[in-house]
Amino acid sequence: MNPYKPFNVKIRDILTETEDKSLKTFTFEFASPEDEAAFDFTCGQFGMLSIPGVGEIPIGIASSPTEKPVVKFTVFKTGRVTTHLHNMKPGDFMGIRGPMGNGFPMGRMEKKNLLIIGGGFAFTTLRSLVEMILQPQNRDRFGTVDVIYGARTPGMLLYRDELEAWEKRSDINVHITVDGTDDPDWAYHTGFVPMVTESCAPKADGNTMAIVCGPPVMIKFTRPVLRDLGYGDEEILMSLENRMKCGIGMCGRCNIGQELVCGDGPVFTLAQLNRTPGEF
Amino acid sequence: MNMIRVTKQAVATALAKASKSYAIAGPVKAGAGHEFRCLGQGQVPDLEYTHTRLSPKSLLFPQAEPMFHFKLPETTGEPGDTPPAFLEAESFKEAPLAVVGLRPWDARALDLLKLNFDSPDYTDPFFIKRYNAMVRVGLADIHPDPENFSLAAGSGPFDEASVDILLADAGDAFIGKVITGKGRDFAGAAGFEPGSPDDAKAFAALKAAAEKEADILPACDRINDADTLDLYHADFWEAAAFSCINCGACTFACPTCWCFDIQDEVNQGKGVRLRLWDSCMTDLYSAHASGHNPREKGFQRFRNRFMHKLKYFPDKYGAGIMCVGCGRCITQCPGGIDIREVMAAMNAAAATVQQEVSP
Amino acid sequence: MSEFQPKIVTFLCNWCSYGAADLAGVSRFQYPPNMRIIRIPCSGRVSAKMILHAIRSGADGVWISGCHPGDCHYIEGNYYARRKFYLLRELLAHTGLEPDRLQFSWISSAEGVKFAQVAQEVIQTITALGPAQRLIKQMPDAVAEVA
Amino acid sequence: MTTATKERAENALQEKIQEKIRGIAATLLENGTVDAVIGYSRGSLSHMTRAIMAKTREDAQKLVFNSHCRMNLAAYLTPELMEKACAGKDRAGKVAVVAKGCDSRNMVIQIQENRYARDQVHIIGVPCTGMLDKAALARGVEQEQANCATCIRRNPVIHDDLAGDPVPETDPDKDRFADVAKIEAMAPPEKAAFFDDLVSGCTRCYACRNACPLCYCPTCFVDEARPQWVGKTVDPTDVMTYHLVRAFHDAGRCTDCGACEAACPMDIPMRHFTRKTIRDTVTAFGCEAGTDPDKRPALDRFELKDPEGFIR
Repeated sequence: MNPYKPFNVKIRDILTETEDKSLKTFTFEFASPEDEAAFDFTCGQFGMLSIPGVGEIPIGIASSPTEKPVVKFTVFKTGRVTTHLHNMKPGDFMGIRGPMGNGFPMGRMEKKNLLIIGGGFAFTTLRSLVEMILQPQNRDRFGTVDVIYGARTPGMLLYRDELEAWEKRSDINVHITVDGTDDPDWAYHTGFVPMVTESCAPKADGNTMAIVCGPPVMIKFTRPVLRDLGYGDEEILMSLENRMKCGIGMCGRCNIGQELVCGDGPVFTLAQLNRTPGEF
Repeated sequence: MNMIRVTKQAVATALAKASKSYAIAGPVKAGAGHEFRCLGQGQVPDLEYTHTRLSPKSLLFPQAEPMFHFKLPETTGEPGDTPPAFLEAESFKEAPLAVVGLRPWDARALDLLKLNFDSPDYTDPFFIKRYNAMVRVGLADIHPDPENFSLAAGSGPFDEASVDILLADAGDAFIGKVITGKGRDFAGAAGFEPGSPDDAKAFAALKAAAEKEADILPACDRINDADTLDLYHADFWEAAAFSCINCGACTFACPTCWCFDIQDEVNQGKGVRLRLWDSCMTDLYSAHASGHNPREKGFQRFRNRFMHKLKYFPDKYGAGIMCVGCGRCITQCPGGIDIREVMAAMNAAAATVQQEVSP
Repeated sequence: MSEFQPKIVTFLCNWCSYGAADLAGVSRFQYPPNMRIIRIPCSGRVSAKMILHAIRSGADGVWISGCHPGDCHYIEGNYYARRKFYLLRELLAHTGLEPDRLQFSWISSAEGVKFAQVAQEVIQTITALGPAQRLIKQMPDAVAEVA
Repeated sequence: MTTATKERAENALQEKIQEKIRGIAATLLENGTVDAVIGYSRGSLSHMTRAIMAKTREDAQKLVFNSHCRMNLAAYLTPELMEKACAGKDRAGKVAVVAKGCDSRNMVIQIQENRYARDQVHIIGVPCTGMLDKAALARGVEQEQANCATCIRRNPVIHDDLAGDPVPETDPDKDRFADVAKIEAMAPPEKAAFFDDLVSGCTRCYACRNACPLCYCPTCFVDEARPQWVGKTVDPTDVMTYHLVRAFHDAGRCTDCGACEAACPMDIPMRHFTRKTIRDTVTAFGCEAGTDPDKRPALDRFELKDPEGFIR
């Protein structure tokens, strides 16, 4: 088996998520049922979006395993591959490799209350997690669920329809915030994620896990807030990214000390990361 | 049959005989030095060589390797219009490759590389097929280079652990030991003569002399027990790295460096995805698409390279350091960086911290 | 050889030579269709990497044309270009490329006739050289043989 | 003089220079004229030196000068270094640099190109009688580097201190470009074969680029991805394209310091590329890179009468 060879996929649907059109969600379907079965993923894993002749990029899986047979990725337009991808259209073919990475530690998270904190477009794998949890067959496996999600402006929020749907439910507390807005009717929070976390997040009770995904600066300022709320380093999960090429632990470049983001991560506990040089 | 013997004049005939069942590779003159190459019919390796500039890792892990081919739609030449055909790279012949003249430490390096390319989760098919098909006819080094510290790095001029046969230059003949079954098969195919008890004695004497000559410095005994972060935050890194120009000479010459890049190349609708050697010394290596780079500065990349070899790797695999002491990086570094001195500095830093901790 | 149709990548400056090509077209002056024209702001904009990229991708020749000396829209861009192309052409010839694969000209926007004429000459010269052999990228299509 | 006595004389000269460098460096550091001194120090191998940044009087005693100072220390004068040198001080950084004749020419160009200001560097000039060729030493032969044999500026062009008496310059009428002429006499296929063979051992480690004080583009053309100008493989065309564009990028700027060749782990004599552009710059434009602080580099100026016989 050649682990570098992608599965053939077709773009079924493309949804522009943000008003600046820099983020789009791509829905893929597999060309063959064998590939579809082989792409057996859990929340928090990622895949390599592979465009022959252009290149490959690692992107977190935005859909929940419960949404199979399709798989979704939300992609920010920034480099060569993402720019090419943004110009593709439904019906186009390309490749996907994966799933890769450890994903969220479901075993440890079960029966626990969850505090999910996301900022910007790093929210994608958290969407996968929330979507999975909210399925009727899964909801009872977890305690309370609090979601704090921030974007720069209302127009930069991802998954708006879903956020609205989550808002209406009683089994999940959603705290949406934006850095700033001139919309006088804005009904949610304004301010950075760490501030909202300080005021809205439940205190640690020994039975809650915090899951944090976001840009480095958000992570930096959220860490002390969580500590003040009483969360231990073992109770904080973080999903990281680093430049990578192979995704299967061989090309070397995504290392943080001896840990590889692609294989040992991308999800780490803060306690694990504290033992590394923190090069991410 | 444990000891073998082949006179120097008979080497060519023996290899010609062996080439009926084996492809042969070995050191040959290339440019101003020597390199390992697959040999053509009748070509004989230069067993008088001292070292090759590039390591023999390219026999398992070539600098550029096509991983698969694809075709782009002819009409537009743009990806996306039709399902891309991901074609397997042409499968290479799996005839056993006998590498004749492999130095013992370079052989050990191949085993260290395997730790990366054959993990519990994934196997790299390109590397592992070649690895399994390789017979290693080692050549002990009776006069190791002054920069060679393989004995200190867990191998040595007569290390038998990673070769199938180990030959040594005894003047007009090579005498040697058959170490594995693979080696016995090759010795049979090449028609090596059995050696005498005197040969065994001579072999042992050569070994003793070479190991005495070999530099046993540097010590790195304290690095193992040191805390990763103490070493990482030690204050010598910036000064030690000052002369480093962050080129890739050391990583390309290194027999144990395995990092690679993946690149696509397309021409007239035909494409190939390639794996290429890469170097952790370049800033592009770790730069995110956003522009953020966790190892933005040259000394951080320098530190990562040595921490990887001397701390991260030993901690992760428990197989010693990721260095076999060949000395290539020392002789080839344009900035005069010497890994032995970096090891010593790390060891000293470890000692300082340990002293501070224990009263 | 007579059937060989060279591919020529042509860089034309926006202010003069591109206008000349336009004028040649409007005036219906005939010249063979071997050229792929790329409009550039100034002949000084063309760098060595662009020329070599064209050749490595299969161009049999590269033709660069700008304003006459003294007529550069940017006052002196073509003077710098002249020095640069002199050195580049010399260097490439020194390392074994036929120097005539690189063609240079000054053509003003009024010189539609000259454009068609020079185009003819450029194509003839490069056709005579035959298909490019040097500095062309070959696809790695076989596995590096190790066994 | 016999070779042996000449060598001894040179060694004695270099020792004197070394003492002077140490003295100047110590003074500059002590009286606060500079934040750091960049110089050569002993390497672990006898035929190598290592760049160091001396910051104290004790560090200054580690500075050496001998026939193995092949690196061009101007390559270390990066904006980051300037910034770091003055960390914690409320003024721009100032560093002293040990510079041979060729190195000083590179600094002239770096200053012309606004890499740093003249008053940010204190140049400890070194009159130089040539470096020993590293590749030859590996074969056990002591021989001058090829670029030193055709050197036109053994004494620094610009300097603030001079660590020794000026040495006589070489004969200006000497045929400096015999090497270029030899290749020019070849037929085109021979030229192609010569250069193909020349770079055949290249691994694209970029030691030549990184050792060069003039290769300081924030993103080198080989690393550009949109578009990608050149493949990243060691395919002959990719390798040749790299060397051609690198050499061309240094056209009119290259001072033939030889740092690229000295840095090459495969001992590729890649100066054969730059030698051609140096010769052409001299013959066609009358420019010697970095020999006159008031003259811009050759490709940064022009004359109305520049050659144009090749233009239709």
